[in-house]
Amino acid sequence: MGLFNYWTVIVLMMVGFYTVIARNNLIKTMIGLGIFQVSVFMLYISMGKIADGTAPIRVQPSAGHEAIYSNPLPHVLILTAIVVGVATTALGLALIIRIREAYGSIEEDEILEMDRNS
Amino acid sequence: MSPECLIVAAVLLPLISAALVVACHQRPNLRETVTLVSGGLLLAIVGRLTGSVDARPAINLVDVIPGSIDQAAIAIGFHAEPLGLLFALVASGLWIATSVYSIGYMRSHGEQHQTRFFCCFAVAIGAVMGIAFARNLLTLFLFYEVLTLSTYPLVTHHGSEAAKRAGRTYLGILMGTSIVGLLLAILWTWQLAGTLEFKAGGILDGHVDPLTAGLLLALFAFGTGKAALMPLHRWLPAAMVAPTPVSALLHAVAVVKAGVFTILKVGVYIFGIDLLGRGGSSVWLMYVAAATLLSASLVALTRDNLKERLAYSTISQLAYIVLGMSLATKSSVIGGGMHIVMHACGKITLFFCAGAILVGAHKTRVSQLDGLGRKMPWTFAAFTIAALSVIGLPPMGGCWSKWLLALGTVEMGQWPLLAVLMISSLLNVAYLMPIPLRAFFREPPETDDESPGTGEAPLACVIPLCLTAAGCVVLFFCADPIYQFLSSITWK
Amino acid sequence: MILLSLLVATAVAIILLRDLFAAVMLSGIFSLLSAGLFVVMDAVDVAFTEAAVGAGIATVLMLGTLTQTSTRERPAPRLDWSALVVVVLTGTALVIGTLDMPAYGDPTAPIHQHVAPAYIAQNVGKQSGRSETDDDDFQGHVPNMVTAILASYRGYDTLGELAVIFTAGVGVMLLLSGLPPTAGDTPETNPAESEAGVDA
Amino acid sequence: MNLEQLPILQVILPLLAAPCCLLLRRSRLAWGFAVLVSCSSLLIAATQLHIIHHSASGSISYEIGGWAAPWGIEYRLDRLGGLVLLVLTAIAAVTLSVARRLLQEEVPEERHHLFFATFLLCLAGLSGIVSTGDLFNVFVFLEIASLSSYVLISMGRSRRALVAAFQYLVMGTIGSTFILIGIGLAYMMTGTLNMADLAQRLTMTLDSVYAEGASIENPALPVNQTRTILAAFAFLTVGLALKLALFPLHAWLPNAYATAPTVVSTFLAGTSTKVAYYVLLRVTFTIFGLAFTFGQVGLQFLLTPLAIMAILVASTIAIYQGDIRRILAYSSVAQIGYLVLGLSFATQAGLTAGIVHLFNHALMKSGLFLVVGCIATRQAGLTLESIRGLGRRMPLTMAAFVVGGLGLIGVPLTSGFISKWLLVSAALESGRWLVAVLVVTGSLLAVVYVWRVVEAAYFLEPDDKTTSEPHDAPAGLLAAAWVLLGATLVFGIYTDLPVGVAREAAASLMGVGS
Repeated sequence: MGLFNYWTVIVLMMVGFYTVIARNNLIKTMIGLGIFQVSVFMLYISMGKIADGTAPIRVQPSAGHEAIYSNPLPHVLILTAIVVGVATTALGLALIIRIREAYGSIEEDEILEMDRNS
Repeated sequence: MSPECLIVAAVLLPLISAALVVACHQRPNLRETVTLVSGGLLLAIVGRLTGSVDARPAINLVDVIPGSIDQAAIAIGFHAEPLGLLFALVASGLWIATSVYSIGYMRSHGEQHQTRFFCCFAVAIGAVMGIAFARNLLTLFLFYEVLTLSTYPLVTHHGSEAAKRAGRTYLGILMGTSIVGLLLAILWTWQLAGTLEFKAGGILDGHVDPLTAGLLLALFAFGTGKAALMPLHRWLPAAMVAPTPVSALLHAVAVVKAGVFTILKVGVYIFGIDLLGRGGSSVWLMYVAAATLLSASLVALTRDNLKERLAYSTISQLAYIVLGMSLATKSSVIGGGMHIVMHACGKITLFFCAGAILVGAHKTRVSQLDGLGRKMPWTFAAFTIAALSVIGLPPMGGCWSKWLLALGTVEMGQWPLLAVLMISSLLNVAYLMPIPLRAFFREPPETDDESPGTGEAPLACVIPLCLTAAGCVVLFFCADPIYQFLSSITWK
Repeated sequence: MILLSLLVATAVAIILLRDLFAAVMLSGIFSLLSAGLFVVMDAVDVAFTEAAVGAGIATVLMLGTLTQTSTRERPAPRLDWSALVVVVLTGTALVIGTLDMPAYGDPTAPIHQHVAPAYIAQNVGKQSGRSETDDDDFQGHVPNMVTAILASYRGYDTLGELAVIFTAGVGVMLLLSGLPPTAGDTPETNPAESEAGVDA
Repeated sequence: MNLEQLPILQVILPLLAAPCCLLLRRSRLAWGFAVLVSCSSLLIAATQLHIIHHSASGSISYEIGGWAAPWGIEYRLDRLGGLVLLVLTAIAAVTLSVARRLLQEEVPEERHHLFFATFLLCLAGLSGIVSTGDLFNVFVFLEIASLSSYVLISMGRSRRALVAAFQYLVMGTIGSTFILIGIGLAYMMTGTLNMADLAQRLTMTLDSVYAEGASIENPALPVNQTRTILAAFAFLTVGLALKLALFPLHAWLPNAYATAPTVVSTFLAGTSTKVAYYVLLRVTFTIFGLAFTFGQVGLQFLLTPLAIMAILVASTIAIYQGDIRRILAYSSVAQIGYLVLGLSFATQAGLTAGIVHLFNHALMKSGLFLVVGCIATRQAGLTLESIRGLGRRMPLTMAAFVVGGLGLIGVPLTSGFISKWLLVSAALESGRWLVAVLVVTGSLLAVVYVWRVVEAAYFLEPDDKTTSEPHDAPAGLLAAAWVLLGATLVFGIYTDLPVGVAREAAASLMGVGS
């Protein structure tokens, strides 16, 4: 696989990133943010992978053969990061609901237009 | 009290008096008493200090910028030396005169915000004391800024749109030059010399080459916007929207003199006369000063507004002092120092007269003054004396300082500059003398014969202007003590 | 490989879709696919969490939001050139960064040499021939290394993670605790819509 | 009490206090509790700085849970961290002590306890960022701090606050995701997350970080010369620049500060960007090191122009703002320019100036926003028109503003002067003439934007002469504003604490001395 795996992850990341900065719709922005973050998680997990390794859960040793475990630390970090990501999403969505209440729109340019006029 | 404490007292007293003025804002009479009493006390303190000047008392209050490996710490500190003491003496002496005058002027004019006026005035005087006694450049810079800020409300006193515009020009030029020029020059000096103390003989000698010295001097000279060197002179005519006492004390004495005093002090105690004279790094400044001197005189000729004409005259006279410093000879520097005193006394009288004319006759233009001399004889007599002093004719004080400056140009062999001085004196005659001549010898216009209020201004206005006019004459005879007093600064 | 291609396809579809409902559903699918990818890469715990949290909770939250707002994106999506430039630059930077990376799955990569072996050794101490007594923190009681590390060496991160959830929870409460919206302001919403929001 | 536990207590205390706050429910109770916690935090921070400053090593280290670094998470505080913590907790304590009064106009009382809980979480997050010596832990606490600040900002009175908070959320999340990418790439090439360990492993050669027998093209290449590390550095820097609101990534800041409740602007203006700056210092100096950051990457060639642009452009924009809070917010962007400029000199003097300015500006800007809060208690409008003649209506309040404004300009005897002095002299010392001139020009612009406020308050007559009786802000609020702004005066005269500590901190960052 070489570096191909990383490159695909990067492409995903950039698709997410583009959605975040280019989209006008607030919900779409949040979806983009999600894609962006999940792709970063993939980057982490990819680097923890060892070819022919197994998941880092202890297996009963078979005679003469020692299991190769993938690196557990990235998994630990990403478990934390996933939760952080969802927390951010939840907060963002709550804000969107409030914005919708206050402005009646979830399109960023419309909202900014209203602010300029008021 | 020890001399050290006296210095601190001299700086603090006006500030305390400012606080008291605010505290007494309900009772104008008490408020004015506070101002007058502090004026008297201040003069006494500064007078006492002259006795101990030979010992060069000095005191540091607090370290503001801690030292590092190759640089000394900088403190807020004061010391007393002849040049500063002379400046302080002039400012404190004239503060009393101006206070009396302002009381008369402000009340008869029914001005608003009188408490703010007297308070800011006192703070400004405190700042002047701080500048006069500053022991190092940082302290000087601090009080220089305080002076700018405290005089801003005085300039915009009327609160009109014109006053605010003038205030912006004032603040913009003074603050701008001081931050971009002066502060940078101070920092550079600190980098070069590792200290900012004023020391006899200068601190930069041996640290700079002539080119750097020239650049640094340029930063100092143009950074000190208060010295009103062209092309940074515009704030001074603009500031003439202020009430006349402000123009008199601040823009004939305190603020502008703080500017030239800074330049003198930097020249003498930071660069050292030797360094300036030797390297020729101040030659360009001579020509800038000479150009300012001539062009300001020429502009003054064209101005019909009395205060504006006086303002341009001030610009020209300030250039004399800068010229004295840049010539960097003993007599020229002393002449410059002396001119601070002489010009202060003369110019404040002229402004007092302008204010008295405004209060007494409601006239602001030169062309309106025809025949007014007969109604206001004291005022115009004082005007004549002061004008003669500013022109530099004996038996008025102004002649000595101009004489010393001329001597300096001769010593340096700068013949063109001597010519400039002569021409400028003639121009002085041309723009100052027509005023009393018109007043005394022209017939008054017949239309406003019956107009009310054509007499002398209130006594509180007339007495100070007579006193300062008398001062111009007295200074003619006191020139030698001043010369002796100042002569110690040029030696190490 | 197939998973990766599917992921890219899903992501692109999400950008292009104007129907927010479909986009949200697709993002749920995206999460599920990535969970699958995590399994392939031996990260079963992460896969499990991603499936539950990413595909589950997040999608539910999004749908909840959609019920409060509109389900269609108003203007037709068009290409934003400045954003594209930024994205391409960032992507290029990352690709350049990968050039010196150890290859995917390389067991000799630095990441597997430092710190991590010690973690694994703690859990499988017996096998790597280390003594059971002195340096063995778990003595084999916790078979899942991820769990072991999460709760021990990096337990503090986990506390931080809890704090993050707590923050978000408090934040959502603050934002949506059923109070009239933005007192002192004049929102240009009609009352019906505001009330709908209040019931959230 | 065992002083060794202080580092963890610093973070855990507000973190655990937040749920307690939630349980208290009553506004007054929750507030009292929060004040108590923040004051204890201040005490802890002061004690820690004292210990650090007088310890031989100049730092303290704490292994969380007893798991030794680099396996476990380590807390490591040096003088710089101690100073930042002190500022952070001091501002938190002052802000919280007046928060209840300020909130009365802005947040309904039944939500106060939630607000205080979030506030404490933000404090905990920021303290955690400063204290930790683990890069991933930085990310976690950064998220706690960021999420809570999004919430806090969205509490603003006007609906614009919601939009500002959302924009900040998006920008902030992009920033932290960038940081996460950077951390990941750095981790990939070193295998560690501990900052000290990371710094050490970055200078090792490739063959010593790879396992035996790995096929690498250039075994003698130091790790920090790989493209991966370069990319890691780039992502960390860009992410932090976003959090720091470094020009041109500052767009979120003015909106956020201008619409947030004043308590929040007061707190965040003095702390959040400062903490981001702290992390930037850590990344550039502690982790990647001087030689890498400024020698190999040449970050100064990017940062110096950006910093100068920040100073000049943001100050100019500030001049044209009509709302005091926006003036102050743009001024913050400019001041961040000064901070980064000090860093970009890569000299000890420049770094000292940056750190001192961090300290001074935090006090000044928080104080100024608090003054704005004071004004807001008496009148609704905060535009230049509506504060006309305020100098007479609220003399003490506006006097405080003048003091802070003079500090922003950098007039002598205010602490702002000290930092500008150090900055300009650092520029001159290294021969950066043009930079020095531009910095003083920046002060000139500050004169203009500060003076517009002063002129409006003192020299313009109000349109409707409703009341000219002095009616200052409530005494407690006023006192708090004066505490902060008075401190700028005190530290403008007695500069030993900030400058002394900053010099030592700069020396240790530069790798000189201890």
